[in-house]
Amino acid sequence: MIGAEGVGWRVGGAQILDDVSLTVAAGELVGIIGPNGAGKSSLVNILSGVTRPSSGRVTLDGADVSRQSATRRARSGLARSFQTSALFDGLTAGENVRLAVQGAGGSPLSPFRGARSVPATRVEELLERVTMGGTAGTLARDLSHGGRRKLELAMALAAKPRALLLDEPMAGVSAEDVDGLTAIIGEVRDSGVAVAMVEHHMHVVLGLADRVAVLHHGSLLAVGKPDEVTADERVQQAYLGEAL
Amino acid sequence: MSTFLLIVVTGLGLGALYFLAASGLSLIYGLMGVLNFAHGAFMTAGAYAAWVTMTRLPSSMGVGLRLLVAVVVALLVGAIVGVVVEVVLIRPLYRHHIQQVLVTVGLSLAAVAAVQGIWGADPRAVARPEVMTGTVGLLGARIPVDRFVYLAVALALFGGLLALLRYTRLGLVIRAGVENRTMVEALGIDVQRTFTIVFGLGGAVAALAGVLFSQYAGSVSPGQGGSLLIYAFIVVVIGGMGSLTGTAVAAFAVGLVQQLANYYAVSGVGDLSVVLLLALVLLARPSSLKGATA
Amino acid sequence: MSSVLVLDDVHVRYGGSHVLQGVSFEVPATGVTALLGRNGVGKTTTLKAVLGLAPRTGSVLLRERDIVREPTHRIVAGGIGYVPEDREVFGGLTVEENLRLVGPAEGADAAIVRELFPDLVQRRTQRAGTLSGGQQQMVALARVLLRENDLLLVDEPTKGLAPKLVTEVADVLARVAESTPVLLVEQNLPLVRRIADTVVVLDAGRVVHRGDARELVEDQALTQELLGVSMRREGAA
Amino acid sequence: ACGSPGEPGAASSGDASGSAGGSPIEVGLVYSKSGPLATYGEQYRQGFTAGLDYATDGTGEVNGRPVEVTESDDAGDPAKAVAAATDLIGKGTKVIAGSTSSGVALQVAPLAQDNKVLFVSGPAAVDAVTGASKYTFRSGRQTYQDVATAGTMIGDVEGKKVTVLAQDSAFGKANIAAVTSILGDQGATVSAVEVPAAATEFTPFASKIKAAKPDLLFVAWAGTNATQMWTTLSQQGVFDVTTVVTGLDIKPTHALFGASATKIDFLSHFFDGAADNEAYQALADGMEKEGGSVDLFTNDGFVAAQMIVHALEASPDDTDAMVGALEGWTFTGPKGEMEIRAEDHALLQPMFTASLEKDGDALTATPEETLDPEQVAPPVTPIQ
Amino acid sequence: MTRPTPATLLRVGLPLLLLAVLAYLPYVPASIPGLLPGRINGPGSMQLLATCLVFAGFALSYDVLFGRTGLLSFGHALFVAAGSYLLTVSLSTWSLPLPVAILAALGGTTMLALVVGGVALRVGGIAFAMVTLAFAQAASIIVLRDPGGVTGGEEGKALNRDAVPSILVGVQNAPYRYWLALAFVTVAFVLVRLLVRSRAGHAMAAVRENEGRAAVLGLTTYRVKLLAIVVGSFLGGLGGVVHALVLGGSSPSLTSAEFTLSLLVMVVLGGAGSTWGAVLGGFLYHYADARLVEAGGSGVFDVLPDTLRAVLSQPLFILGAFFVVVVYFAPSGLTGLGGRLIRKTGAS
Ligand SMILES: Nc1ncnc2c1ncn2[C@@H]1O[C@H](COP(=O)(O)OP(=O)(O)OP(=O)(O)O)[C@@H](O)[C@H]1O
Ligand SMILES: Nc1ncnc2c1ncn2[C@@H]1O[C@H](COP(=O)(O)OP(=O)(O)OP(=O)(O)O)[C@@H](O)[C@H]1O
Ligand SMILES: [Mg+2]
Ligand SMILES: [Mg+2]
Repeated sequence: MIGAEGVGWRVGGAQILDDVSLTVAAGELVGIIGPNGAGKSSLVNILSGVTRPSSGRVTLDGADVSRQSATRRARSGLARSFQTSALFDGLTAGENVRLAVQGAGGSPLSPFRGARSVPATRVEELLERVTMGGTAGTLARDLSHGGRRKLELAMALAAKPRALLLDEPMAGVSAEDVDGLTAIIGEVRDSGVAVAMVEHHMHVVLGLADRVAVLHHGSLLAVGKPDEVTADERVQQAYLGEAL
Repeated sequence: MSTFLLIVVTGLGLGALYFLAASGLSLIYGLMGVLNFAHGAFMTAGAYAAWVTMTRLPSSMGVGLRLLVAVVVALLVGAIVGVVVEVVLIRPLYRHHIQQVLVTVGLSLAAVAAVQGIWGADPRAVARPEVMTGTVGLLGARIPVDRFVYLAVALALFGGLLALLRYTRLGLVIRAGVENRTMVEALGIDVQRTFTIVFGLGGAVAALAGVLFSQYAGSVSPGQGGSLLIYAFIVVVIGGMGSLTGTAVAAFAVGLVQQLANYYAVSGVGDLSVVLLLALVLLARPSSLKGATA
Repeated sequence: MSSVLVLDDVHVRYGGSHVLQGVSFEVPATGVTALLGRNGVGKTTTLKAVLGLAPRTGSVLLRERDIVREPTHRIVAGGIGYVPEDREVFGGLTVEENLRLVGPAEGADAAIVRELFPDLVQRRTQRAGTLSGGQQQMVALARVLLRENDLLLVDEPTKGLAPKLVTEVADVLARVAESTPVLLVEQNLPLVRRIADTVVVLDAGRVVHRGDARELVEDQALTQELLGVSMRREGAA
Repeated sequence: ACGSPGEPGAASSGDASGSAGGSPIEVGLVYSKSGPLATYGEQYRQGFTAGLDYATDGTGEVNGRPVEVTESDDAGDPAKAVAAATDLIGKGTKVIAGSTSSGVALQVAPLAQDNKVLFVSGPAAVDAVTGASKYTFRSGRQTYQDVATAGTMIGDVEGKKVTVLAQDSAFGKANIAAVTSILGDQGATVSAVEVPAAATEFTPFASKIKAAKPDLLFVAWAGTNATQMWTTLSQQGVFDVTTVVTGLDIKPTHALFGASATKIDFLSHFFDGAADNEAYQALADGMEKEGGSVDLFTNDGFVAAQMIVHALEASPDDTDAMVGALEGWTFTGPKGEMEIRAEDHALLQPMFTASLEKDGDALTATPEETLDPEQVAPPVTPIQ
Repeated sequence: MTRPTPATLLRVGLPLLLLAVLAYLPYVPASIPGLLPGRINGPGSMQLLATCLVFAGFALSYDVLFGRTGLLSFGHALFVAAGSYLLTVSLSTWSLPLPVAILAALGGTTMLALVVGGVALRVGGIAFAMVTLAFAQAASIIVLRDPGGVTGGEEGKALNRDAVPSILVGVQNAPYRYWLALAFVTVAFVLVRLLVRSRAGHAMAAVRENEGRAAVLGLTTYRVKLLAIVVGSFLGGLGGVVHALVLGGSSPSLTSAEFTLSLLVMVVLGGAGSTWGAVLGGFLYHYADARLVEAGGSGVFDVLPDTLRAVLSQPLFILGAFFVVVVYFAPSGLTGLGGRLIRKTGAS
């Protein structure tokens, strides 16, 4: 569904990513883990089109989309969330979601279609799905940190994407909500979406992922079933330590 | 050959004036992210302060001496105006960049009108010492001496400002404060005072530019600062928004292009050519303009 | 046992919303005090209220001195170190410049930083904005460790850190707490159990529980009630 | 001019101006009280007051009815002038004077024509006001007369090289066109150096002029950067190679010529000491009363008042009668003998040449020659 | 269809009521001394109100860029001037009939917006502002140079009276020009309202808030911004056309940097990103500009010391200072302030 083929990225003389190949199939969830600075977000950026790789290609449905803009890719069904929430701060949570729906649907810029052609029920439903029901009228900038994370996820889901890239969706989410969000992401995967998720909460990754990819210094250290990967000594050494 | 030399030297002199006008602007923009539309008013304030000082001083004093005193007074006035504007108008709006720009817009409108109300719309002649009006013969060209003065002042200013930013803690604090003022405070540093200093400095530099420009023009008028401001803006943009070195390079480039175009192309193409230069830079290297937002 | 920080009936209002509704608690002069609660209950706001970054009323005593009326920079200079929730490093400055802002990188504290975050030393000249999320978190931590403090306010320091680093950060905090009291906001209960001595739990802008850290974390019914979780599952990770 | 009931814009009742004897005659002055031309405007206004006093023998009345002058500020902005004129005309004013700036004159003139109102343009020099419409007159000189005056300064023009240094604007272009047509027709080779009005550096232009070595350099410049231009011309030695002519502006600007002041030959429309007759004396006395002194545009105000009083004497409210009275009228203004040419309402008037002389720190204008109206009369541009 | 709620009634009814009142003004012979010159339906007042309305429309058009999309453009004057000059020049120099001239003016302005916008949008933020300023400056230089004698240089260009319907000419016809201006504002108001509530309008808000994020959602930000510029410029150009008709000509002050700045002032004065704000800001700005000139000359300041009086009699000083005060104390503009007051009194 979505994949990287031999992707490399150099910036300012440093090789951030080196020959990374990873494909996520429809209905599959791949967890991407690795130490801080390993290049996980960079990979997500390249897959979503926010940055251009210096070598290799990105494919979507088998087609080479390396030269397509982030906008184009989003329109073809690729959604993502950001590690540090990137929201429309001056708009309400509801409007944020509505824009996300609109961006993915047809004629997103039409001056002839009312913004409310996105039904309010759909907006409310999406917010409720991330346990944010009733906040549709709150300005995004006034949400608490966790609220922002959840909104970020709702926006990614709003597009009814076929492929979803999540960059640390659980960071800062209170322990209470982690389970709920985990379940949502699982449902999304089960509905046939290809999901790649960067996450440091190991229990989330282990509970959800069909496969886990470990990035280390910009290269893939290991890819495989969760238990295989966690058993890998190199992974324990580089990443897990004695986890809390 | 002699004409070419003349055109080049006067072009450099013009560039020096542009740099003087733009450096204060670039300083404040680069460090505080405030595009100061009142910069023209600061220049006008400096020019009028100097003019008033020179007319008040006894004419028994030599013109040169009166000018020196006037420059000192203008620098003080510029610094005070800068500080007052920062403390009273800019500081309370520090979370709102656009509002800060807007306040300076309002200020620039009001200031020009105020000067016009007090001293009238007509230009007033300023006294100039012999040095500033004379010429020297160089390879057959009659080169006005004042251009060398502007060049010297511009170079000295450039060096001084660069050193301030590169080698002082003040420079560091300012750069951090521009990005995230709250966090700098949360690190225990008094940002406000730093910003006030920057504005005062910007005001003083603007006033200096104002005095020198009024010497150059031979008169002061309410709109004088504003007329120079457009060029200062263009120079700051071409120079990469807030980079001092870029500003210097751009200032001299704009001065030279304008002069050369005015002589070698059709008369009057020079001013348009500056706008053209901006468009060219923009089309060729748009990324260079996004520049120092940080 | 004396308290380094005492909050008494602190209120914070943002426009129409009353975010803190009379928060009172004390931070003992030693060890780690954990401030817990669900998303949006006002944990960050509490820290900001102490620092003067949020509009507050009530009384905040730092070493018996009321600081409610002081400007932020003076409060901080008076001995509080702050690691904000969103890292807030200066993206346009290099790593070194970020650290130099606080003071010269020398002395014993500098050694801790070097030992703890060797990566940063290596990336001295990189612009902090291009650091990875975890690397930025390290800069934010290192920034406060470079100076003597009476109290550290640390807001979710392990958010986005790799598991291995989480352990390391926990160790650092524990070590720091030996000499400097720490008020820590954290979602990671195992970590709280490991390093915190006391806990304060907030809900809807009020303190709903105060007590010993271990007692709370191990009382599954109580954590379930106050925080909506218990530690069984995390323990498995 | 009031509509039937229910028509938009109609007054409800009895608001229409009655023309009973003794009620005041309204005259509107739309001029620059503020804005860049405020000084010109003030001179004009003072001159007008003096002129009204003179023309009505101190009574301020025409045929027993007081003349009531309503002043409006246009701040030099045509839009404001149009608004002010509309307001005045709407209130029944039949005579409008003023227009310090050419832009204002050109936009108020059509308004006067549309509404059949007498319009006496003021200091605005643009040639196009002459012959603009049946209802438009002027009380000052026009560009053509300036240029023709300059032409007289090099004696026989035939075969001479003339260069015009002008602003790259309508004002400059008009001057270039005038020089080309007047002096070119007399056999001179005319070339032009056009400079952006906002130019800051004049060396390239001075170099070009010096290289061309013309017999006459005609400078048409109005603006705040004049001093810089004169300094540069002087520095580059332009005065050493040619005769430099320009128009003499108002007194406060004399200092702006800097060191070049005494080297320039001036043409002048009017200045303190340009002429001497009864009207001039009346103007000088009037100006003293107003706390000013005789200067360039005081004449235009004075003459405007003379013309308006003459028109009102013919009829206080029939504009066509006013026009009829003014067409072909000859009279004595502060400058001397004037004639309103019937065909196009050009104001034929004497012109002057002058020089500036240093008098301690100050500069005073000294008359050189007075030119007959015919010598500088513009060609007829009949009203369509 | 659902039954209209009181809120919608208020939202639709109030503007309609206001429109009706404004449309009826030319039949009101009463006078409001001090506020308007002479009676309300007198030519002076009508002309003043008409110009104020045109300015309200200008502000509306600029708000599409600034308030709605977050584009700080300093070149908007260019498009207003283009509309105005294209009309006067088509009528007099090219002798086109009025409808064709209007189409030419609007078409020309839109084309210009596409080109200028297309180039300037290669950069963002303050650089965008400066680039648009440079374009406007170039246009200003060109207009002042009077190429081929078509623009009339600094003297401006009077409207060819024979080419426009006689109902728009002449002082007594001021009410018709007033209605024309009112029609223009109404059209602009409705268009902007529709735009804002459309998907495109929402996308504009997204770009204003967080451009990078909008791109990843599948919104082509370049196109969104270009659309804003084109729509804003079209309305601005239309305003230019109406301005020329109402004032009987084009003047180069429309191309000046001051005019562009004043557009910004109007929008912020009323409240950026609010239709009513723009309308109010534009209207008040011109009203104050026009009336303060009168106040300065009328001697109301005579009691003050000389210097102060000289300063206060400058309309721009008062406007500038007032603007600073508004930005300072009511950052969301006069409408925002009004809203806040209403909420406050409602709450207490
Ligand atoms: N523009 C840049 N210039 C230099 N180095 C860069 C740049 N952008 C990213 N890097 C470096 O690339 C590496 C990978 O960054 P990335 O954000 O992908 O890490 P990550 O795996 O997501 O880490 P984390 O888990 O901490 O978020 C980091 O070491 C970072 O410093
Ligand atoms: N500037 C603000 N204006 C209005 N409301 C705000 C503002 N900042 C925070 N809030 C609200 O105050 C409440 C508390 O926010 P705070 O950030 O303190 O929560 P928190 O406990 O730190 O949550 P999290 O675990 O998600 O970080 C939230 O409901 C939030 O929406
Ligand atoms: Mg990352
Ligand atoms: Mg928080």
